[in-house]
Amino acid sequence: MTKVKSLADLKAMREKLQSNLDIREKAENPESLVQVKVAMATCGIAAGAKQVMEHMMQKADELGIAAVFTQTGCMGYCHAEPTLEVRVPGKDPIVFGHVDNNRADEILTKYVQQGELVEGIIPVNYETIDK
Amino acid sequence: MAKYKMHILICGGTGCKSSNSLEIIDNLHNILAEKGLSNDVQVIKTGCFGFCEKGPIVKIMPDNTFYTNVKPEDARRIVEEHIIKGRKVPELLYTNPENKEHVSDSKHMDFYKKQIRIALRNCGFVDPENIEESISRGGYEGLAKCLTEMTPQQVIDVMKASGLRGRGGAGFPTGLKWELCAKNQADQKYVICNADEGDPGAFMDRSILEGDPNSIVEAMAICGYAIGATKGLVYIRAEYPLAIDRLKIAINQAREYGLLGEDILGTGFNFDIELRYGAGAFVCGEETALIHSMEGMRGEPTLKPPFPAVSGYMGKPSNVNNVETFANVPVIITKGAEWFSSIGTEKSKGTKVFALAGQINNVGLIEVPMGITLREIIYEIGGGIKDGRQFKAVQTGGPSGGCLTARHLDTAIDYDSLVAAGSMMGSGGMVVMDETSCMPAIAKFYLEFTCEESCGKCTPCRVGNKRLCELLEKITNGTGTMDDLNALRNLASVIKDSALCGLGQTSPNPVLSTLDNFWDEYVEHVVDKKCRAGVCKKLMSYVIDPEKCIGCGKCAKGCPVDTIVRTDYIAPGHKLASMRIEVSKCIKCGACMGNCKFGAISVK
Amino acid sequence: MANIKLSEDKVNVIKDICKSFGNNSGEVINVLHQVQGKFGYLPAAVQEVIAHELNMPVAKVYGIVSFYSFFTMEPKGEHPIDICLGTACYVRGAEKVLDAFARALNVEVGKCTADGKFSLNTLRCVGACGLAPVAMIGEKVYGRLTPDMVPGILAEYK
Amino acid sequence: MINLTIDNKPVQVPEGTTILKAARMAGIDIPTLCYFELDGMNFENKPGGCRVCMVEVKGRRNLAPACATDVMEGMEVLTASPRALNARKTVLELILSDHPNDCLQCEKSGDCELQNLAARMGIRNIPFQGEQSHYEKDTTLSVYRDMDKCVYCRRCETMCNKFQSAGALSGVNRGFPSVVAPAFQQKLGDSSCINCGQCVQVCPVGALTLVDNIQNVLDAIADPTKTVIVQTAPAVRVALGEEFGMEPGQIVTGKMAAGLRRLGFDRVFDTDWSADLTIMEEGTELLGRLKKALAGEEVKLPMFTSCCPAWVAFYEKNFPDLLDYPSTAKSPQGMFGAVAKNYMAPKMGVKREDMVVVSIMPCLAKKSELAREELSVNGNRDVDFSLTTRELAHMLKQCNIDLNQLPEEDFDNPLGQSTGAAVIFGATGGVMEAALRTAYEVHTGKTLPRIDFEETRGFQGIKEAVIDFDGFPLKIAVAYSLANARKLMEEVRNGNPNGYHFIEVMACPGGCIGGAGQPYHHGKSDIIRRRMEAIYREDAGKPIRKSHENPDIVAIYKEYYGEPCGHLSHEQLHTHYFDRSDKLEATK
Repeated sequence: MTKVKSLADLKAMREKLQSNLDIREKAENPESLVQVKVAMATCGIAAGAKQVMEHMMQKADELGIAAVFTQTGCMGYCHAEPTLEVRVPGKDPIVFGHVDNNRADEILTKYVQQGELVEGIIPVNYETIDK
Repeated sequence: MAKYKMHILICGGTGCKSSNSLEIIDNLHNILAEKGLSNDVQVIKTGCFGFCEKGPIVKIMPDNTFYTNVKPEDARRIVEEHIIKGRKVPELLYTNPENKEHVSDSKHMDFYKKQIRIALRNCGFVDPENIEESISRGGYEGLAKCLTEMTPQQVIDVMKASGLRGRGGAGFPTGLKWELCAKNQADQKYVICNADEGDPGAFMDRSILEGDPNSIVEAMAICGYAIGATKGLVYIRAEYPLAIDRLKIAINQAREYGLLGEDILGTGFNFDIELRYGAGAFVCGEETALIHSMEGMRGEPTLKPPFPAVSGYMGKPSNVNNVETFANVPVIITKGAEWFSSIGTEKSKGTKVFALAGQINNVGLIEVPMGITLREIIYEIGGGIKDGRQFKAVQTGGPSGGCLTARHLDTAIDYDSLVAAGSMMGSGGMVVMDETSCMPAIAKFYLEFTCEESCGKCTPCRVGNKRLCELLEKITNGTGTMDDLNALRNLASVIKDSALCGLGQTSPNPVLSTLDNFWDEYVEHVVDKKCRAGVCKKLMSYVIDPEKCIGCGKCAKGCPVDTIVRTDYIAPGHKLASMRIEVSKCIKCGACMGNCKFGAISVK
Repeated sequence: MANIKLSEDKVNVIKDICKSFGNNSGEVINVLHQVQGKFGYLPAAVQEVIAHELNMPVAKVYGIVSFYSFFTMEPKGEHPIDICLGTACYVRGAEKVLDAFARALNVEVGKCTADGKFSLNTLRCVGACGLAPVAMIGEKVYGRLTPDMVPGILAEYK
Repeated sequence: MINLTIDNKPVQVPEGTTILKAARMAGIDIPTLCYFELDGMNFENKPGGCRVCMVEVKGRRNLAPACATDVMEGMEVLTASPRALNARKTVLELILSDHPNDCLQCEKSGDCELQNLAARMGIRNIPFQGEQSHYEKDTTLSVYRDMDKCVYCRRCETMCNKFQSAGALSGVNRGFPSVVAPAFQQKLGDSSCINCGQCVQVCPVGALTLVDNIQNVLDAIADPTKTVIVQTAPAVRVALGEEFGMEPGQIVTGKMAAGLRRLGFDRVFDTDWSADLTIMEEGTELLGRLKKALAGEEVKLPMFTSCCPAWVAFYEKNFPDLLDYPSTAKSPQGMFGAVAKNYMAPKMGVKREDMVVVSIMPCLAKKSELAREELSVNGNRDVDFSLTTRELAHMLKQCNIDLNQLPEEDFDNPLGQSTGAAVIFGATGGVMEAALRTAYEVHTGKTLPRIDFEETRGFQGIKEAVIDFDGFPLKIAVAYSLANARKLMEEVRNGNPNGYHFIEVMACPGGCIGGAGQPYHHGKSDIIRRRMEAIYREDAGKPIRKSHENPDIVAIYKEYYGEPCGHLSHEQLHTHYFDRSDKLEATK
């Protein structure tokens, strides 16, 4: 790994990483660029997030959806664990709560493939400090 | 297959359901079918929006229109006007209480600003095990800015100007703390991160470490630069294995990227971080106790002065901040003190993360600006009280805090107002209670915790809290007297006044605040021998209403002590004789009540 | 003074752990963590070896072990059951769940069942307050518990 | 200088003074309980835990502990405001609520700091009822533990670890069940305890007390078949008077002898006599080792003194690899016992089994020392019972004997006559000085130019000096407190880089004068200082001040032992040491 040597280096790195994300988002075929973030803090894992994520990755494979799955930290919705956020390019990200295997399947087959919302949506109710 | 063009989202949270949100859904379905739009518009029930006061809530996507107080009969207008004609229904729009203007787009509605995520800015956004995701969101730019553009004193000045105060509880100004440590010359200094979150019912720090460990690594390095330390130590609960793993990964990745270790960012600044493990002692949240524990001793607090800034870990100047405090640091550097201090109240700047728990609908982790009211948190973020019950109290500050009542709901929350109200900010536990919570029993719960966690070093905490606990035991089992209530108050005040450390001095707060705010309930326990919440077993009995009992005998079968017998009374309309509980043998487990399908058993 | 009777393998494991911390008495808490991680608990003989290796009084080691609730001198059951009694769990009825476990296993809190299968303990907040009340059996977390779920859960382990 | 007011009285004190000390300078006595300091003797216990000394400082949110709060310019302190008094009283009531209510039977009654505090604060009832701590009673041959009475002041723990580095005691558990105990709450006798008894000396209450042997001695005296003889250690005579209201530092040698006689002892002898004997043996041993060393022979140096039984127990437990270094000479108590039962008994026509030897010691460790196997013959101990200074005082009082009213009497002979060199055994550095006086003259054949070795005197924890032995530079060190001794032992283990030849070690503060069997000094270090002054006063007043000039010593060598370190003295006056360290013994 090359070390970051200066502030300029760091900023360049940030821009490059961000543009990678942009390319993903602006790509032609939205289904191949679906991003799923699974809340994997203790709470989420205890509620089964890991197992749901594995199941969902497998299901996405079966359905031919080349989604990118990442783990992330606590989203704050402890009452609705396991929770995950689905970002379909061109649309606002949506957070789903109480996701079990069935709901994970639904999210992929209905929401991702057909744009149909499924139950379990958690309205995001906070502001971020991003520009 | 249907490809919907529009979605109507309807809140299916408890609050909205109770105000007929399900009926709205039915109506919408019917009207859409009637108009032949069922394949174009999807109606979907969602989780709670948190804004139950204005429920039911209906949101139209993709234009983000947000309707409040929607009634079932409004369904037709929403479909006919908004869906078909594309015209918003003004009467249903949210009205800004300040300028009375309608706000149509939920992105501009101020209740969405109830929460601002600063400390939690990356939690739920980044993969905590991948430093690149942090960097892509501006991670380590604060550190880079400090190292390349600022002197240590300038860093301290920014921290001072930001008004950030310690988030661990007491609220000491962070910039000032750094400055005190920076002033002391020594061959070695330490930056210590207190991640020994021990407050039962609080998990803010754990969430930050699990969700965004890089911000802590970055902040500690910034602190090291500011105070002149090259070593950082994180004192973390061994009970947090996931947080430990992720922090270790972050530290290793930061080293690989040259953001930690020798010659950081090519500036010649060295800083590295090691972990030390807590072993289950709440008192180790106190900084002197924490330091002793890190040194391999019993975690007993010592008197201050000397402060850690003068003589801390291994006798060297040390700066101790907690996780959430550190999490604020990098953004303060990148966005500036002015930005940060524009949020919050005059004396408490920025935001506070709370672990919202208890009898509330939306249990979760929230981050709110200082100055928000309890009402806003409970009813506009927390989704109100569970099962539509009545709010009774909210406990903040954990075992060091107090119970506040409905009277405090509109208090603007900051360090000083909470202390004035008899509680404290604490590390951020916020437990909401309804009428099923008994306040003397809650006070006893906290005192039992303090007794178990007291280090035992000083008399007021070691013996005093034990005696407080015993007095509360007397009161909750019905043998207390009015004299006991007076003794309770005097003893609690003496402990507060004379205990050695912060834990001891604040340990009577749950007692004092409940005595102040729920005096009647204490008196009921000692004079009337009644527990209105039905919590104190000795003060209640289960009774079977012979008129309602059909004599099925299920209660008797499930009774662990065989104390339910059949009487010879057959109520009119019933075929079997009713059952009766022999009070003397009853252990009040409540199993019978759970087994009765006819509502014949109640608590008296 | 007591002579320590412990198998050579075990003594060597402890010695290696101590050595990995430079036999530094300031690292005793880290050493205890690792040793407990290996053996599950810290019986007296183990503490004697640690004291000897770190060159510190065994009374001090015991003073530390008895201070921190994470350290235990009691062996745990095959399936250690920990009931969270953090505030969030408490106000959502954790005590009743605890009673239900104690009754179902006929065991006191802090003790092991006669067959060594289960031990019942309480702890303060596992940080899964959203799932309150919560219990842990081994590594597995059970959330949103009610007393009537207890027999079913125990049946999984019988 | 800092200006402040205490109870509205202006006070000026140096910076760094605590409120407690500033108040005492101003004549205001704030009560304390856990706080304990031996000024200049390297002992401080200031956990700030008991909260008895809480005072109100204007402008502060909480009360402040006077013992641990430094004065500040302009401070206004109220030591007896209603708030401070209420807190102090409540704290005291809390302590008493977890303390047995058995003052009448308690060994500490009358000398208990808690009892005094309760009396002073006018405690008439205890408003708090609740659980009380219960622990099994535990005893060694020296120390009795009743931890139900512990107030968790931690003095014993500090003493055991910081001062003695014995490491037998630690704070264990937390919260209400906190207590000071050995590892695993095992018996003290199974721990690394060395029975120095300093925990007893500093315990403010009756949690740690001595093992009382008064009745054993009264029974022996009452038994007509027994001949009971008594020996009294050097440090006893400068402290016993305190128990009878005399000023500290009063020398009561003659009155003590008279008192012992009144108690019915058949012979009243003096351990000082056997201290002179010890010097002969130990001094000779030292010279022997030095001679061998000078001749290039392999020999263990430095030589350590071996008079202090706590010290002996300490190196047996902690330095089993260095057992060859200490002198093999028995302690004066041990030598006296050997002489009494081997030489004196036949001389008096008494069978060994019918002679009972009692020692009066400033020490608790002596009670354990006398049970060492090497100090008995066929199960019959050389010394049967050891009483402390405090026990002797109690015994006298029980028998209606007031020391003040007694005439001065002499010891019996021949085991009663002693020199100035013997009496200084009672103070740190004394054994060294006594040995130097004799060794110098024996070695050089010249008379000492000066008798007083100032370099071995005083309260410094470790004293070092080079003594000119007629051209040979003798390197010596003197230490009290076993933590100091540990430092020296570790040096020796590392090859003795300072080249010491001879090291004296005493366990207790200031030596035996600060022993655990002495009257409780309650942290008033001035008492120990005055005892030391008395010791040197007694020495200076003696006609003979060198052990080898004691005519009775000269006589017994002529008559019985032949020569120092000769065959018979090796048999009777020397001992050997055992490895009593913890063993790591793995099973397969």
